[in-house]
Amino acid sequence: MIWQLDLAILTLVIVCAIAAISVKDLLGTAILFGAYSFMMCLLWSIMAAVDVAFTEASVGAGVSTVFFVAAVFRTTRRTKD
Amino acid sequence: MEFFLTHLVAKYNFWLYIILMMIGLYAMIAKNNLIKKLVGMNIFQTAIILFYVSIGSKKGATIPIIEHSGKTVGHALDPAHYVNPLPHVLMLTAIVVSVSTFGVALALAVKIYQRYKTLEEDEILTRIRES
Amino acid sequence: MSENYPALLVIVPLLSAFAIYACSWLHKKSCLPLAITGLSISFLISIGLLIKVLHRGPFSYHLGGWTPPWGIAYELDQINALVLLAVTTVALVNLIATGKEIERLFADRKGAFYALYLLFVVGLLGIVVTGDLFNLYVLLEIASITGYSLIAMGESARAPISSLNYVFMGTIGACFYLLGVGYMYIMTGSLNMADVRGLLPPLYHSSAILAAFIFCLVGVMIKMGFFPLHFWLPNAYTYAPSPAASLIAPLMTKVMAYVMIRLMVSVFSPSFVFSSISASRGIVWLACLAIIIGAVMALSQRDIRRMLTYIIVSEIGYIVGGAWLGNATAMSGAILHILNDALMTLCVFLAVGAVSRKLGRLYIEDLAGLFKKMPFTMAGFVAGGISIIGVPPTCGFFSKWYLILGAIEANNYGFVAALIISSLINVALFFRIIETAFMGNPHTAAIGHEWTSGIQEVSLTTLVPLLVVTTGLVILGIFSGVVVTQVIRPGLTGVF
Amino acid sequence: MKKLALIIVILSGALLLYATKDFPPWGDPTSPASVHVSPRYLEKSLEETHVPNVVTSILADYRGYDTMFETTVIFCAGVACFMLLRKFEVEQRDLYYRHIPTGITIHIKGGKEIPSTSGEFEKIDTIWTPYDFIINTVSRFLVPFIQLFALYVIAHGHHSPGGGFQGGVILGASIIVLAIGFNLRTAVKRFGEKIDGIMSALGVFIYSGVGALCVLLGGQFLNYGVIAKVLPVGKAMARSHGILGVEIGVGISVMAVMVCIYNNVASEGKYDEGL
Repeated sequence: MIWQLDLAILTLVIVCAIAAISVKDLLGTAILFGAYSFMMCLLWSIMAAVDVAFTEASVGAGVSTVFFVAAVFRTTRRTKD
Repeated sequence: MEFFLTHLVAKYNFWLYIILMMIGLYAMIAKNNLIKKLVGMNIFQTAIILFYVSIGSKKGATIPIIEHSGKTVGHALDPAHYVNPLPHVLMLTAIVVSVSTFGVALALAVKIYQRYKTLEEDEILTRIRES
Repeated sequence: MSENYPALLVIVPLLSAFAIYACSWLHKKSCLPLAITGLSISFLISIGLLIKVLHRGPFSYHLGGWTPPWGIAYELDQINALVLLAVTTVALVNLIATGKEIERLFADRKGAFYALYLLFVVGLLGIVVTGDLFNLYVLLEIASITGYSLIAMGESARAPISSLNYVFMGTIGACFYLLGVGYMYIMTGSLNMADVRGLLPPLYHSSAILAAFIFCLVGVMIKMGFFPLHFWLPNAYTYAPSPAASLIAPLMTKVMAYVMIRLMVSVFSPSFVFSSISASRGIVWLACLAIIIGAVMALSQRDIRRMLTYIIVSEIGYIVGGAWLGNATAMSGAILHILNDALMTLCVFLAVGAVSRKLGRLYIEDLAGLFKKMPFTMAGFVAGGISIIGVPPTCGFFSKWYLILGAIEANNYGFVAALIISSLINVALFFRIIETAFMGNPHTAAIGHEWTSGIQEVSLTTLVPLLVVTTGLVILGIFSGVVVTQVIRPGLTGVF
Repeated sequence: MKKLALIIVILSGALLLYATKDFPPWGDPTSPASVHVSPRYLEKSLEETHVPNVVTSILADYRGYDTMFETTVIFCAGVACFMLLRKFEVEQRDLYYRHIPTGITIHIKGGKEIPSTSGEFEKIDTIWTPYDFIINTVSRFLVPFIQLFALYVIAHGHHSPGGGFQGGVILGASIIVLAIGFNLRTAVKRFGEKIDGIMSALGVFIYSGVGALCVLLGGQFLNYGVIAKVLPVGKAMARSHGILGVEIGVGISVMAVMVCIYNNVASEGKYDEGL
């Protein structure tokens, strides 16, 4: 494991998580949430959990982001917080 | 201080999952928008998955796919060379569960929006009180 | 075949759920018969299992042929065989009673409704019978996801929002449980309940195991609506469609209460639960608070179904309090109360569902004069009410009796007082309703429904199951001594 | 509310930190989790199931019962989305058509339709019209490759990361790509709602059916070893085939459910126009 890479990804995960819940546009939340999932997937592949990483890449970063965007499209992008 | 540092470094993955989990929990309690709460819920779930995956890791071990030539394993297999596969299996299930919950919750959010034309919790509550 | 009963118990309704959903696209009429067949087979198997357990004693079933802790095992003992029987009975009776209502409310999506109904039952059966901590989590999520969607189908505009709140609370609960299991796994390396029980004693002093226990407990308590964490429950159960309400309200909270007892008894040992944690007295006090506050909140409601949901909060207080008093009498009272409460809640919810089908909404004043119009339905409702109050021939009395005996044995007079106070409040509650229904004049009711002269009962398919449940209340009451001495006590040997 | 949330969060964080104290250090090969149950899987998986990917063999065999319910959870989500959102009654509203040869858009008020037999007109979405030649062509070319990759992931799950679940999601994604690149109607025409519903039930039915087959052959539920009685292979190889069977079931079910959730959420259950 390369610890510099690990540290960078750990930081990015936390940044993405905070950004996803604080950005004031739900479409932005959707994309940041996808990025968060993808960072998580990288973290797991570093920890040698390849199957989990594969699933997270296809489900968390892929399909659930699509569902999310579809739901935002059908509801609203507006959010107060 | 020395002790604290070694403690911190040895278990930093366990600390990270706590931070993520608390971010998720905070979003679920404090946010007003239903979709934001949903994102918080998902972060909460992923944090637990991260915790489980951290349980499974071993220093200096490789992915849990066994090297083999043809049908038999040539040498006696040392479990310490491979990471613990059981938490991975459990977390595959947990990821699936979280995406199912996410799908159902999004469907509910769409249904709520059809009725109230908003996703803010306080606005929905005022609308309920008015009717 | 009979050695495969534990698996078939869960698999038969599961397979019929899939068949029903496929059928809903091909041949809609066969949905209800399929559902009833699946649940009936499951009901018969649960009777068979109870008999087998009484004859042979506890046994386990290894799924996939792998011995635990490597594979998943089903553990059957006297107590969970009894709870399984209660779950299948309630599900079957409710399906027969509300089948027509489901066909009417969800004509275009009844296949989906029946499939979710059966999957909910599958989830609960699996939760009760499983011997694996993680398997319990997966089944818990099945029961929850189906529960969320069944609740959200209510006619009221508030159904989806209360269901979404339930999603948030339910997910936090399930995640806490999962986290607790993770803590146990990191400390012991096993997921099988019996194996974990064997590995835990040297670790009882460690903070991680304490945290694991707290997280599992909090997670389960959120799911069962125990007092400070109950605020999702009244809304969710009030706005659910009536066929789903009379399924979910009797079963979900009771099964979660059983899970709590199982965690206390067969994962952690009672010596750890009751002595290492001095909090057990605190939880009993919290349960007293739950009983009183539930009863008082119930008294302040006008909507009858909402009132009943607060009664559920109070009944959960009985069960939790009984389980944490820490002696065998109170524990058997709590387990007996799980069964009784499932039956009583089913009885009152069925009656209320039948009435609200006629009237639309259901406030107390709407019941005026209903005895003249729907005598049998109201008789069922009154019987359920009497049992909730705890009047002797009905079963509610006996479980309260054991709870009070256990509380006296544990020298906890506060709990005795709480039980008596809540019974008195329930008397006030139900006699107010009975008085309105008996004395009032049906024409003064301030709703749009116009009564014509004569008796207007609901259809026989609803009425017969309701009367069966009503007689069941009395029969269970008469035989509760037998149930406790022959079934529950042998199941608790070696625990206390 | 925010202050209360902060207090709750800090309290539970402190409890979690307190519990971390007794954990074995991260990555410790002698921690209980690494020495108690899991070594047996690593040592025996190849011998007992002929599956080198230990995650797959645990997922579908040792703990196959969990995975069956995992697939059931997915199925529940699909059925729940269908039940919550699907609207069968068609409401009258304005329609938009494009005249293909000239590219002129026609707006028809009052819900009258142009019969689909006249090949010159094409129905387009009201809110958003995703008509782009490049996107259409690229997504059409992508679909077969995505599906091929998905089939590889399902079939090769024994030897590499992957398996029924991931493959099923990718298969579902190929249909969703079609729905996004063209429009929802095209995707629904290719992969209809009825087929989708039946397939989602069929997949889980295959899984539990394989398990029930084992009961009929005299073993415990999901004990694939007894399949050796009907297939001309050894016991370990029979387990491997059983795993392949259930993975195919998982793939079918997951694909159908992903498409079902997407269609219902994106079109609010009307199945006419989506994202």
